[in-house]
Amino acid sequence: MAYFLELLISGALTGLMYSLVALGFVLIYKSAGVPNLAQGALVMTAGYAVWLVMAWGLNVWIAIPIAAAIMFGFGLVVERLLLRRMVGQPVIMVVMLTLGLEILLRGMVPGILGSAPKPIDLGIGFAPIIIGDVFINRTSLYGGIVALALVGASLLFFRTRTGTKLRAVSDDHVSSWAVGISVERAIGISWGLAGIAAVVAGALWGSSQGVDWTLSALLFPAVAVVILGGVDSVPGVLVGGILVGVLGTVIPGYLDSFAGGSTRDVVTSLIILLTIMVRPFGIFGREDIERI
Amino acid sequence: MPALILENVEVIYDKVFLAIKGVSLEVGEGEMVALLGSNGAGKSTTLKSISGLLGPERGLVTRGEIRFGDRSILNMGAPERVAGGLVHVLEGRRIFGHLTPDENLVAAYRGRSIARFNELREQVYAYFPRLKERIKSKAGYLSGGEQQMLAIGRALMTEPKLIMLDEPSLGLSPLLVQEIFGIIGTINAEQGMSVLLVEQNAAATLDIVSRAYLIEQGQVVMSGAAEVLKSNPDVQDFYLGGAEHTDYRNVKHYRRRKRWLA
Amino acid sequence: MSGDSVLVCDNITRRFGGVVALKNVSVAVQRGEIFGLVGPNGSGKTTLVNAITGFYPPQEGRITLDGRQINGLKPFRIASMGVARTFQNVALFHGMSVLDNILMGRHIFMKPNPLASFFYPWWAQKEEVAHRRHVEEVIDLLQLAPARDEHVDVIPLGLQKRVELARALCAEPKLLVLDEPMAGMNQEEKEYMVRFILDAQEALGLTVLIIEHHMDVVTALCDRVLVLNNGQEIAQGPAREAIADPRVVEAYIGKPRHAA
Amino acid sequence: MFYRLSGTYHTSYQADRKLWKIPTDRWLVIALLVLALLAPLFVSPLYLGSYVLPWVIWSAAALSLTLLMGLAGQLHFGFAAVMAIGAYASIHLVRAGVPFELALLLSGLISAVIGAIFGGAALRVKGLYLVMATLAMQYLVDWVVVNVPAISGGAHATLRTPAVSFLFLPIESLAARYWLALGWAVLLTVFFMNVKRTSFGRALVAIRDKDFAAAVIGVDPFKTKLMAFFTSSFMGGVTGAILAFCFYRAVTPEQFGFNVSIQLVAMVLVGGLGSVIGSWLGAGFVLLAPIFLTNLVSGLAASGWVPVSQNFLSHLPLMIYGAMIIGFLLLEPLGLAKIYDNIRKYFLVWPFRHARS
Amino acid sequence: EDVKFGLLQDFTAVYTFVTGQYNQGQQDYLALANAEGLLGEGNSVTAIVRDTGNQPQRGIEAYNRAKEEGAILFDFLSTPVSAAILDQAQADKNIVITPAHGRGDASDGTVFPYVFPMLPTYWAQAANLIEHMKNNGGLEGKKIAIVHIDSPFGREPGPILEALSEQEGFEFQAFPYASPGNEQSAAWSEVRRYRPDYVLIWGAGGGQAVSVRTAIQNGIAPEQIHSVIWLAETDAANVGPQMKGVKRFEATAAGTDLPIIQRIQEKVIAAGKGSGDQANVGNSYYNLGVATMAVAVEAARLGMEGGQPLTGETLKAGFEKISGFDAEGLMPAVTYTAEDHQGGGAGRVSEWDGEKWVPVSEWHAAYPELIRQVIEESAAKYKEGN
Ligand SMILES: Nc1ncnc2c1ncn2[C@@H]1O[C@H](COP(=O)(O)OP(=O)(O)OP(=O)(O)O)[C@@H](O)[C@H]1O
Ligand SMILES: Nc1ncnc2c1ncn2[C@@H]1O[C@H](COP(=O)(O)OP(=O)(O)OP(=O)(O)O)[C@@H](O)[C@H]1O
Ligand SMILES: [Mg+2]
Ligand SMILES: [Mg+2]
Repeated sequence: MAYFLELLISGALTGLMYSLVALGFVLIYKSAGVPNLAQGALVMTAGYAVWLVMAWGLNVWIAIPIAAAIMFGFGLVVERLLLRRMVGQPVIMVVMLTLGLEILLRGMVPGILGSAPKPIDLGIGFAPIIIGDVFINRTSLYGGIVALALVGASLLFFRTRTGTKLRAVSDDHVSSWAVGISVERAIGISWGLAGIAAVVAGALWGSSQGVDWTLSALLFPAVAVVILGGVDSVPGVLVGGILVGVLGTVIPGYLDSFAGGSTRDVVTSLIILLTIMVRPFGIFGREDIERI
Repeated sequence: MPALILENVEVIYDKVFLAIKGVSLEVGEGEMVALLGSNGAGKSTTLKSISGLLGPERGLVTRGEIRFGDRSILNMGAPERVAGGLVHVLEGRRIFGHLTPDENLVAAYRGRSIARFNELREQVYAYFPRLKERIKSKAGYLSGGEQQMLAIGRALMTEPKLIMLDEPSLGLSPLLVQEIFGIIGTINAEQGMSVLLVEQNAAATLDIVSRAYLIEQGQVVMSGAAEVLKSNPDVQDFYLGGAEHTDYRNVKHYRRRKRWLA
Repeated sequence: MSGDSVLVCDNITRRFGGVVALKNVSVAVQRGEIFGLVGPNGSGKTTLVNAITGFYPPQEGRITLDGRQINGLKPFRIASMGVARTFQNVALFHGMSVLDNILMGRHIFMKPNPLASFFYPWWAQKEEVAHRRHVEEVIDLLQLAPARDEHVDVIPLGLQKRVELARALCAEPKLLVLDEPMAGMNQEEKEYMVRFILDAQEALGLTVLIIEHHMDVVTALCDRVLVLNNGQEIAQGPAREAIADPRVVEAYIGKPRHAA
Repeated sequence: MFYRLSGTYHTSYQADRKLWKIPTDRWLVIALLVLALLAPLFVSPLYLGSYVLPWVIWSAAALSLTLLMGLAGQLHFGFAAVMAIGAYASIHLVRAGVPFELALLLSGLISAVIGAIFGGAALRVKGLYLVMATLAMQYLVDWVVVNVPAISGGAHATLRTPAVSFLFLPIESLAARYWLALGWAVLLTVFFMNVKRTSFGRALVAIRDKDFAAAVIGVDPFKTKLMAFFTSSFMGGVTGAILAFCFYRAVTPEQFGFNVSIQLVAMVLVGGLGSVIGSWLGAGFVLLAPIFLTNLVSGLAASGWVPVSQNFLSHLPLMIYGAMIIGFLLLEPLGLAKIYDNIRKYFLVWPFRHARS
Repeated sequence: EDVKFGLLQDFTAVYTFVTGQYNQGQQDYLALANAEGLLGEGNSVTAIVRDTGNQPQRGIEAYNRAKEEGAILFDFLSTPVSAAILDQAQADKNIVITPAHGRGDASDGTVFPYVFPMLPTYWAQAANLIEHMKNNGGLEGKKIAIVHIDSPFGREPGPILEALSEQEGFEFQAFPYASPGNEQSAAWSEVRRYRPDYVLIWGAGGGQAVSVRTAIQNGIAPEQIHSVIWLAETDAANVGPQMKGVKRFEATAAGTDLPIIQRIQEKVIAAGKGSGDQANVGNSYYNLGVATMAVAVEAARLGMEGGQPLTGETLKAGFEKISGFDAEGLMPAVTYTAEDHQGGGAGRVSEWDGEKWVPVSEWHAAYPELIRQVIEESAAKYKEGN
């Protein structure tokens, strides 16, 4: 029972850590209508940014805001150079563009900054929080709390006027222009915000595994999170994250020793497939309105 | 003083397809002008060239000049033009389907003052009381007419000096067409807003506008006061349906050529 | 109802979530007639057509085509039973030429088969050519010959609507359903379209169900009409009589400013 | 000029539907084919073995995928998994004693069946969701291959292809392997062009463009999509087998990983969705451009011309590859096929600039 | 004569954690060899370096091209790429070295005449670590948890543990985690409840740091943790000071206090001919790279003895002449024979003391007969066609 409880808790917390990555995806999708498959690479880049700023000799807590500013700027640049020209293109083009960006970043960032894993020390420490026979990972716990806070902030953000405008942009670029919303700026802001979310994700994940290109592999669980929660739903990030984390921890926790292999990716894949078969728009996602 | 002036505007799509060639027109301040023409004549293209929305369709103004007020707007982006007081109600409504009608209005308001926003919103709901009834449902599920109202209301939220409407009566019931035309007239009269109206429904249009341009195959072929155009035999033949009642069952199979297509 | 009804809808109800888009609507379309469907926006006209063609099957009621029940069947089955339609918002295959679009109308008579496609053997060629003959006749009828090889997305909307009509005609339907075929057309274009519909009906002996907001067209074209409002019937009968009904005038037509 | 449409008339509907309507095009194709057949005689083994051969095979793969993505509009980001199924199936079949020719066919069928099952997801969703579903499929297949030693070949997860012959031609020498691959790729090319002018092909395009409009003229979306997945997976499966037997000759799971799927999509897009010539050009470009550019830069680096670190240098192909994808999408979203088409049109209408007004 | 080695490695995908430093060591050593004229008057050795991104396809292209340019020895440092080229290289009679990454059975020189694993295989590594446990705390009745990445590489030690557990009377259980290993909490919760006496971690790259961290967080003492060769200074930096006490297998000594590294500092680095970041010199993976090239250059030297031109065949002969070579203390003395291409399989265990790796056992080969038996069985299978 304690084992189950521990798996449950650590799964939920890990899931929230995934939510941090997924949040960037949703921010961009909900406000620009762009499915950003480069979010994993963005997290990696952000991790490198935090490390780089720390390498200048700055304290983590100063490094993180600086890195956030850098990544926000980077988001703006991505919009200016790439997405501005993709307005009105079919989804496959946009998907591929972000994948191209992901490949580019995965080459460029480690190519320039080095590919061996880099440390980020957040000073969280190793000692787990122990309740009874249940061990809770501190990094994940803090990550989970941060994730909750960020999701809450995002929820509030989309209630504001700017948020409404961003949602309008994701609906229809051309009519946004027609009523004077700067689609460019909206997309830029959304990428910038996703960049900030990526910094938080990059710092937390980087502190537990080191910063290297494998951070970009977080895209896969993040995709499962957004599919399950709904690609455009902020609360979906939370619920989806917890579910993906819990299922991806509890099931392997019982199955792996029998399967003789790690079943986590299988669970993640099945979550994606089943969600799409049963409820394509996820738990909270909006349906496409198609009028015949 | 004319609010909007187009001089010799030429638009090319996709680098190869010449959609309008040398269109010139004027809309005076507070004036209501119509742009008529058959399908594919280039009406929407003309409007898009004014509102700056050709980009996403790979269109480009390759020649000519567009001025609004005393400024050339050719090099401005679309949002800038809206800020300058030009707004375009797109063909086919295109409201923000996933937002509620209210949010649609919020998204379109550009200023900062909440009081002004509330004022504008009340004005829109006063023009279109039906919208107020559907305030909670997603705009994508509104009926065609309600969506058209929302599109116009949304445009009004930008506090325009000139509003361009692309086929506002498309697919609307006769009653709604009357209603919408009435409201357009009211807005023009009450607020002194200039209106550039693209329409197929020539009969109703020529009744409310003061002047009209006739565009065919990308060129302006005729223009003048509404009254004059109405009495033109060609316009009667091709746009107004000749006499009052058209006997569709007996219309000629082959018609004479349009005179202006030499 | 009369014995020779092509289409009979019996007490159709269709809801979308909380919205009742159609409520107990019944209608029978006679063979050979042009039947009009009118009503305010959002009154459920398109929904009725979608119910007939199988997109949004009614939750209650029964639809029969030539006596066979069709509600519950998939759209493509209903199509192959002889119902063809056009859409309110033009729904052409924009990646194809006009000719290919119209050829698609013959699909129900063809047997698509990957193997045959790969090798394109003589019988596949023969099939193509046979259908092509038929298509060319329709192209002639609707005067589409000059646009035959154009890409559909570069031709004007009016022409696109005509191509859509041609595509529907090629299926040799028992029942042709037209959803606002004249929306966005000016007087001249409307006249052409009416002519084409009449010619096609005459040449092919069609039964037509048409949705239209232009009252002049409706009165000229339709033998009978059904007027819907809020998903319910408010009038049915010969065209001029039905739209002169005061309830229809109030809900739909309004006080005439222009004689239609 | 000689490259002219004028003077070319079609007097029958058949002729109007010919694959190459312009005589010049016809001659061009024949010349290319002859050149391709004779390639082993005049291309050095290095170039034949490491550039031409993989190019031909990947072109076949791109053709298989573009049938699905380009014609039928069903996005697929797990096509490498489909090819993996074909590759592994063919090896195990041959090992079990099935003749190679039959094994190719069967492995194609196995891929087709499994591919179609996964294609089932496509019946509910499209666009982004289909991308995700196929991506999940890629991970699932990968997992099964890696975790079932009976499939991947024991502890080392490496399976060598047994010696085989195709219609009495031993598939051993480079030339023989090349010819087999070429034959398959040409066959697929002809298939593809034929498909485009038949009702099956039109049905695929119809489903892609407007699925509800397709349904209303009697196209069964369910069946058509499944057929698209089935055919395309069949083609992909056989191509996977050819890849294993003619190129790698030892298969490992990495050869069919997620990045390979992405590479395939890149080929299809860079070439131009749904285009035959685009598949060939795209495969060649995506495959070879990073290699040539890297070789160039490392040549420069070796001669001390550009002072870059080893680390940077080795990440260069990845950067070039990513930048290339981005560049194409931004500058010519319709791909190389469109560029080719523009050039061709330019010659067709020369000396005029525009085709219309 | 200019001898060419093809170092066609994975700099951008799964092996990035090692390739950079490893390759740097290789290149620096070759520079040293040229500076010192190790191959004799008028002879030099050049590296052809290319990234393959762990993709067999690009590996094949790079191989063919390097072969065309005259390379006779190849190091792919990538299991899939090596696997894809093995047969071709054998047919071409070109040497492929597979230090610490290739298939273990390639140690059988009778079946793989041109392949040299060169250093202890994963099997030998596992045996070495187990033997270390036996000598430091005993094995009888103990429990070992092997926590490994879920890939063929991660499953490699399985058969050895199987065989040894019978022989030594311990119990073991495998706990796989999904690749690339950035999240392993489920596996470690399970491990904690298994209450192992020793833990064997079998992964690479960032996943290793996660393993050590998560292990410690689950109350496993660092001293209990034993790692495959892929645990280095970078991982220690990632884990932090808590890593003190963790042990790993090593095939070469780490640090700069070695004559050969000193000479590289002097003649290559100081001369400005170093191929990468100076800070890496002396790191585990750097030294590993140096060792591989030291052996290869030695083989080339021996192969050219007598003045014949160096080809794959003569280079193979050169390798098989190497006897008791230890690169001046950088590695255990290795001896290659026509049968044994592993060079004896000796290694040792070292422990992280918070600053550096400190050896805690002597260079030696553990359970050599058992390892040899596994190698031969597997090689025989390969010969049959698997
Ligand atoms: N994005 C585009 N790419 C290429 N050609 C276009 C594009 N948009 C419009 N065209 C062409 O330009 C011409 C003018 O089109 P436009 O939409 O301006 O006509 P319109 O007068 O508004 O017609 P409608 O009554 O159908 O709305 C048409 O021939 C049309 O086919
Ligand atoms: N897919 C759907 N989901 C939810 N509601 C729908 C859907 N389709 C139609 N409706 C609702 O059903 C009602 C009837 O719509 P319908 O499209 O049938 O109207 P219509 O009579 O065709 O109007 P118009 O003349 O504007 O085309 C409307 O209130 C509409 O919002
Ligand atoms: Mg228009
Ligand atoms: Mg309708």
